[in-house]
Amino acid sequence: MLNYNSPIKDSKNYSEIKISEVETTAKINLRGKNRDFITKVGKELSIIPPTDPNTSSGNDSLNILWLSPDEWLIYSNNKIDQKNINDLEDRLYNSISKVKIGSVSNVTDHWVMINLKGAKVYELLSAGCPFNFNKFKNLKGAVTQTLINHTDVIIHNKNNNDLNIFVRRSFSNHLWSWMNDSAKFI
Amino acid sequence: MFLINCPYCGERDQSEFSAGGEAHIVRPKQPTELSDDQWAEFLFMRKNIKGVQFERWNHAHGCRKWFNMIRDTSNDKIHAVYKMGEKPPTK
Amino acid sequence: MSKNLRILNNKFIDQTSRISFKFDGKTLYGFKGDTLASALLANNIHLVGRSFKYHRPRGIMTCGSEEPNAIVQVGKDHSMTEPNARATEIELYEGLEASSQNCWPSVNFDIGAINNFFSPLIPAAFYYKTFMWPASFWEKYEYFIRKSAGLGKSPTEPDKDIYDHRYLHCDVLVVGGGISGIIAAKMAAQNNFNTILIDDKNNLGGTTIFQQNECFKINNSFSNEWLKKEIESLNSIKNLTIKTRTTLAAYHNYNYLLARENLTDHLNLNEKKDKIRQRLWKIRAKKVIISTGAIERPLIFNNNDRPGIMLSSSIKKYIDYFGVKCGQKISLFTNNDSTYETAISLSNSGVNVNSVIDIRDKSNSSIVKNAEKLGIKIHWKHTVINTNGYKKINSIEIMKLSDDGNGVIGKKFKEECDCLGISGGWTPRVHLFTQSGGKLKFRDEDNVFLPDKSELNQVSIGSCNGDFELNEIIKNSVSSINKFLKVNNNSYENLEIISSKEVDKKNIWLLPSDKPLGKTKPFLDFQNDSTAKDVKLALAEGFKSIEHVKRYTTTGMGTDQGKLSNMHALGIIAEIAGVKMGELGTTTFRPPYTPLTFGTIVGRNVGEFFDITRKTPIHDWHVDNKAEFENVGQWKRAWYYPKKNENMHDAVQRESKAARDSAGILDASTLGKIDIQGSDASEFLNRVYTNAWSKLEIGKCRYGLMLNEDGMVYDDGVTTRLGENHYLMTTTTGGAANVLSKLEDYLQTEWPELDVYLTSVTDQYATVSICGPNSKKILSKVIPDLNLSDEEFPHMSYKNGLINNIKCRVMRISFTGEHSYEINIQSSYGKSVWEKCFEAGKEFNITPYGTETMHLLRAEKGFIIAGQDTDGTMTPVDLQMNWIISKKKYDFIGKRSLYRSDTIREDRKQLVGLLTDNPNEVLEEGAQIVAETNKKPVEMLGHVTSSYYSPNLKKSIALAVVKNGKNLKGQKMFVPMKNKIINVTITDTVFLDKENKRLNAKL
Amino acid sequence: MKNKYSIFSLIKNAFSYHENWQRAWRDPEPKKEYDVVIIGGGGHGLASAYYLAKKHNITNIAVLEKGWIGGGNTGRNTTIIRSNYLWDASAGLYDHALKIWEGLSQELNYNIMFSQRGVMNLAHNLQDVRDLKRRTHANRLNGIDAVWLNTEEVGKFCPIINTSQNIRYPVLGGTLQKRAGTARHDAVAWGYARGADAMGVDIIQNCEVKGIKKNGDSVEGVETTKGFIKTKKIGVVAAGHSSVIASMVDLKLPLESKPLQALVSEPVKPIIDTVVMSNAVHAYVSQSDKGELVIGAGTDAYLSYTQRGSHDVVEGTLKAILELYPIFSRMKMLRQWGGIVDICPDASPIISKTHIKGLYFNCGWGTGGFKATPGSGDLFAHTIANDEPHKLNSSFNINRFVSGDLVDEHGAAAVAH
Repeated sequence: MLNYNSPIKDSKNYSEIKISEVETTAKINLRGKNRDFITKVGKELSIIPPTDPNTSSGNDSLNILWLSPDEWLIYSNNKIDQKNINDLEDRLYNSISKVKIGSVSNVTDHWVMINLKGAKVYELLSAGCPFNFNKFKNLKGAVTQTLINHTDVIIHNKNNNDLNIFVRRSFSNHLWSWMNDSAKFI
Repeated sequence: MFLINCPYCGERDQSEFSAGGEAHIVRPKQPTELSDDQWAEFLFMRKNIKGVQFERWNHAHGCRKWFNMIRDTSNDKIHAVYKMGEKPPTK
Repeated sequence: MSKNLRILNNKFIDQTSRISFKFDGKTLYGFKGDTLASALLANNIHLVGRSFKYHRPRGIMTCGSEEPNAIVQVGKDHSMTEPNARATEIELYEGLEASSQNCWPSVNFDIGAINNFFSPLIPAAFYYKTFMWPASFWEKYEYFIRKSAGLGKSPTEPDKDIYDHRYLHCDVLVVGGGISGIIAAKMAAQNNFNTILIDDKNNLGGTTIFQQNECFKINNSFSNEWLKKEIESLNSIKNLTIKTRTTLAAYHNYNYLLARENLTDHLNLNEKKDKIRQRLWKIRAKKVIISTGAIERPLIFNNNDRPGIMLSSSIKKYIDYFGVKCGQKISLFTNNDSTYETAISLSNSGVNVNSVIDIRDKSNSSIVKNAEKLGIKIHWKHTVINTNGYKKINSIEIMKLSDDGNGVIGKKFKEECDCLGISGGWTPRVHLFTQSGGKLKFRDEDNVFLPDKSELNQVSIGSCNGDFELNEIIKNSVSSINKFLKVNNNSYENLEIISSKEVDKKNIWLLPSDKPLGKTKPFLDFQNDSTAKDVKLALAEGFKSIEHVKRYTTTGMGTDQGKLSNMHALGIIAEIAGVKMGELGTTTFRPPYTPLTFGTIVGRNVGEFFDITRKTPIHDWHVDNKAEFENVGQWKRAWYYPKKNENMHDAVQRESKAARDSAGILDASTLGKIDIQGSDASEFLNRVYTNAWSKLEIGKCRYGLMLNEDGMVYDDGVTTRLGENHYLMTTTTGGAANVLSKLEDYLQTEWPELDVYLTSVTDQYATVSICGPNSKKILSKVIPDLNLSDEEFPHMSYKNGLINNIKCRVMRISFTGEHSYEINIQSSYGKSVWEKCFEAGKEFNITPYGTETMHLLRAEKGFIIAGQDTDGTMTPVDLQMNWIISKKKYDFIGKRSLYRSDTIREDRKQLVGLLTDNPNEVLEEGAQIVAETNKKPVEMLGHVTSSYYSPNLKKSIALAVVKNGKNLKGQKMFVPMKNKIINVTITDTVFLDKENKRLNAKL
Repeated sequence: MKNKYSIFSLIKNAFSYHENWQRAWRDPEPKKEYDVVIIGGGGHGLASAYYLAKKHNITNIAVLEKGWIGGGNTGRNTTIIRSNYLWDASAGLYDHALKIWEGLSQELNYNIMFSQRGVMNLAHNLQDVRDLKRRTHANRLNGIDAVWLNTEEVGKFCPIINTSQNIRYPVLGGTLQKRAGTARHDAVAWGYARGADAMGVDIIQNCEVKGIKKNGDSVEGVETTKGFIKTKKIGVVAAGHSSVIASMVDLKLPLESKPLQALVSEPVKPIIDTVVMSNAVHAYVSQSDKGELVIGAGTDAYLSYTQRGSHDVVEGTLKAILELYPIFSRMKMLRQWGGIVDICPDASPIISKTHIKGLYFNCGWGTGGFKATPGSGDLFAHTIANDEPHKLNSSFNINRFVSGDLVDEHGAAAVAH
């Protein structure tokens, strides 16, 4: 057996903010430019990748986040075992990369997902994030890529005051400790 | 801190971007055909305009797309942004 | 004494809660709501500091951020003391300790005051004209100059306080909570603009909130009562956030503003604990309304700097707001009507006003009439020509002004006083407006600079826009706001406003005295001790520009940044130079508006959060196994693993030997990894690397060198072909982000026709590298199913594998010259795989090694490290790596630069090996190489780039770059050190196993 | 000849209430023609005029300044002077300047307050150590007084530096050049102006150059806001505005003009008596005679002529300052400002002829030009007078960007370009 080691393995509660790492959701990076690509992804996943900037699409199990005009991040809502992640990757890889209409990269471990929940999550973000959340706040499904305290992140507005934040694994401990530090002063 | 309108993502803080210098300096298609002087012109010589200049920016901490910007370097006012490969707006 | 300086029943000060504090060691008392300045004044203390240059006694002069004199040291604790705090801004708290600065032994008896005696010898900028002999003595003079300069003392221990930041985005930001700001905030919020109102004081209301005068009424109420109701009505308005104790520090382009919120400075020592001291708000506002008010001007006359001489409006604030009498016998000196408000307030509070000395011929405004009605004596067309009293003013000398205002006439007379209020008119606070890039215009009528054009979405209202009278302030503010917000709010339209109107105006920048200017001391900049004489001197010496005068005389360079002095300096320059002030222009106001604590600017980005720390998935194992770490960019990399009693050298020697003798294991997870897919992937690699890629077979790896367009080596790494259209590129640890962004740049801008996609997967994989003669055996234990035969799995190839059902990629590549494998597996299993390899390798004494050993091992093989053996000036040819430059390719990044006249020179510096004659002598990295030892200066031919003691070769080895090095093999050279010369010989760069036997050994 | 400045002249003038001091320089209207016109009245331009007059006997010179002399980067820099550069060419150039600095107050009869308080450069990672040691070795062999200090010695020389090994990027050592230090920036411009004026040089302020007139391949004169001025030789010393002048003759230079920011704290009693620079933890600081901490921030990556930069740069610098000097947390920033620095790709300057006869450029000093002022002026004067570079500036020609023979000083430049 190989032991699974996520970088944070923790969850913390502060007044009106809960911060937790969400383990083993599948994450796949998609890139592609033409209509074929969009159609193919739609066919494979039954979700059309959004073409509007800063938005997402999804169903009960998967989300597709817009990252750029030719780049998307897929992630699963729930914990998935390794085999299913591989299957998903293979399926997309074979129907997209193999036929030269785009690229498919497994980034399940590249990104760490941190969930922020509570009435004061935006206050926490405002301690280190230059992004204007005034509109974002009220748009369920909104996506942004920005910086939190100098660290690159992808933020997905999952629900009212319920955010999923993606940070590169090697940065995750640092961001985690920054978030916990900042939460103390909210 | 500028407020930059990324042509893909919309208005964002300058800290999400990186500057890439003068725009529309096309990399020569046949460098070997160039004289040392001509190659130096491509490599190093810059207009360095005081006034309205065309330049490249990258939304490095956002969509990672490069785009062009028309900016007045004498007061930092951004007149327009446009995507790579597009013609500069004429207004 | 203190008792009779307080008046009772004051609205703003809680006289039921007494606060004790210490000033210069003496315990004193004040009340909640006091500032340090008001509490000192209530204790009849005016003298609080000494001036910068002449060490003249100086007293509290103002009640705000423009204070030049009352600058004190707060706190005694070595870590928490704060220099140069303005007594006028410090809110009193229990236990506050403050002391005077820039005096020794005490503010009452200051040795430095001898400078005042020497003042004739030290005019403006005297230091440029002397201290030049003897030539070597400047540092000795300087020692004394430095000691006598400076104001307060820096803390000597780290700050224990915490600071943080907040970003804030709003529709409308209103700066300044005086009457116009309050109206603006209310109008904006009522019209559904998300509005923030900030004010630097602890209460809103500005000066109107304590303006209770018959001459200023709104709808039949006193202006203060009307405003109080307005402020109360703010509570029920949505969309409005009010922040008090918040100072706008900087107004940058694109309506980006920085405001400092003071959270704990007013709290007592116990309450402060563990709280954020100050918070920096980084505000992005769609619209900005500036309503920062105006600063009262002093008057410039002989000896206008004595303790007890104060701005007239400040005396009014001390009596009306703080309930403190600044004196018992107060004289007032003015050129405008506003002083009469002070006179009336004093008179109403029972303070004896000696007289008002007014330089004007007359004024018929209602406020002056009211003052006269109260029996206040007015000396029209008079001026103060001198003041007396060393540590506190005790009298003034008065004379009549000549008709042209240039001289004085008649008999001088004396007036006893213990306080003199002065008012030279008002200066709109346009600092923020100009900081934002706005241009000013000049209004001749009352000599003020006003906001004119701005590129930003902003407006100035109220007295900072030149509206000084109540009715103007309200009417003009309302119409400006309506226009600015494009709304039509008429709730203020029908107000009935009574406001005294000033018609008679007169201004004299430098007031005459009965003595020649040279014999007087009319101070302009109180803190920096620059006088009108100094300005005259500067002009006489040819310093024409306002900036020259400012720098030559240091006027406006103090901690108040010329808030009081700038206008007079300009006025005097304009007068002497005979130009209009509007043409002269003004100096630039630079951020911050008031001094901003470093800690506040930095926020939480201290200590742990100074910079990001990146960790590999195996990091914890290294920590558990006592690794020392090296910073590589933001990464923490295991550097070496000392065992008990081992120093770095011992550990590295042991690790290096073990890796070659049996097996070593290295965490290589930090290398950048870029997933490359697309039908043009091979063509893309052809263009970015110097060598050819099209023919690389699937399943094979190749080393690549990447150049800059200038032909210099930029990065290197191994790229593996995973599929027909699929490659995995590795980059150096430090270069990862830059390489990806550079490649994206080429794809997006130069080669958009290429069908290639790049995705960073650096953090997706942990990379465990096992090397050494036993690496194969170890790997076969870890992945038993993998066929490791040289035929199936040769050097520079890769295989997919499964470790306990988890997919991994194994590359057979080597940076050490040993047979070695790199396992790439999902990061979450990295540590577990590492442990598994370690377990499997135990029987072979598998030894974890860090970056230092890695560097040593590769140096034995002559492999370069980009950034250590290259420095941005080395081409691949210089590295003697001609083999990696494809001759067939038409173009690649940097190719053309390799054929410039300098880059084709034969005698460029080239990478070589160096061996020391004494095999035990290890060269210092960075040491220079010369061919001769007795010439001076000697030509430096190159330097040592990498140097180690090789335990495998049992001798010292080094890599170096040497001019024409490739033709000098076998030549003797010298490495001159500070105290010895080391003899070396130039060799090949490969020291160990030139034939690659180790790599190809049948294991 | 001007009245000599000395303690005696101060005493003498005290009797007349300092009302009889002579002008430091005249305020002439431009003549119709000059032998040499220098465009730019900063330190380098004024020094160039001074040495042309003093060493080359050319006194019919105008220095044209569009604003007030010394108002550009001369009056905006952090006044650090040192010569510990890596390559022979740079070491030669900057040490030539340093040697002139050492006697400059006396030469100019103007106290420019050159204070040889030492400059320390800190290393924070292993590559820093290699690079700084390499520079120290090169300096020593070039006769420049730089030495390597280990961490303990760094702490001894400047005790307020946090030399704890537990910080994010601990100090691993540093170099010290004791002859290095600071000078009073305004005084340098004023001293050279006074000296040049005394030899007959016309310093013309508020005179902006609007065009350069050429006849074939030679210059004929300059169009200015004060009219046309005829001349056969033009020396351009316009720093951040060099490209603007170059564009008047359709010349492109390898320059980018970027904002460089600096700041000072409120004045305090002496707390640091040397200059400390750190490239990796980007902070450099010294304390002025007035008591202000003088702190150099970085450049922004974008081009701008606004003399304003981003707040992030200031924040980044102060963050580094507090990392190295946690005792400064309660100090307060009094004033921040920006200058426009013209940066060459190799972080080295250009002191060069051009392909246009009579047109010379002295530019590209980037973030570190102040320290070179006297040397730059001297060598530029030589180049203009002889139409030939001095051997000390022969490497700093424009042609190096064609041949590729760059003088890469990114490591030694104060600010990472």
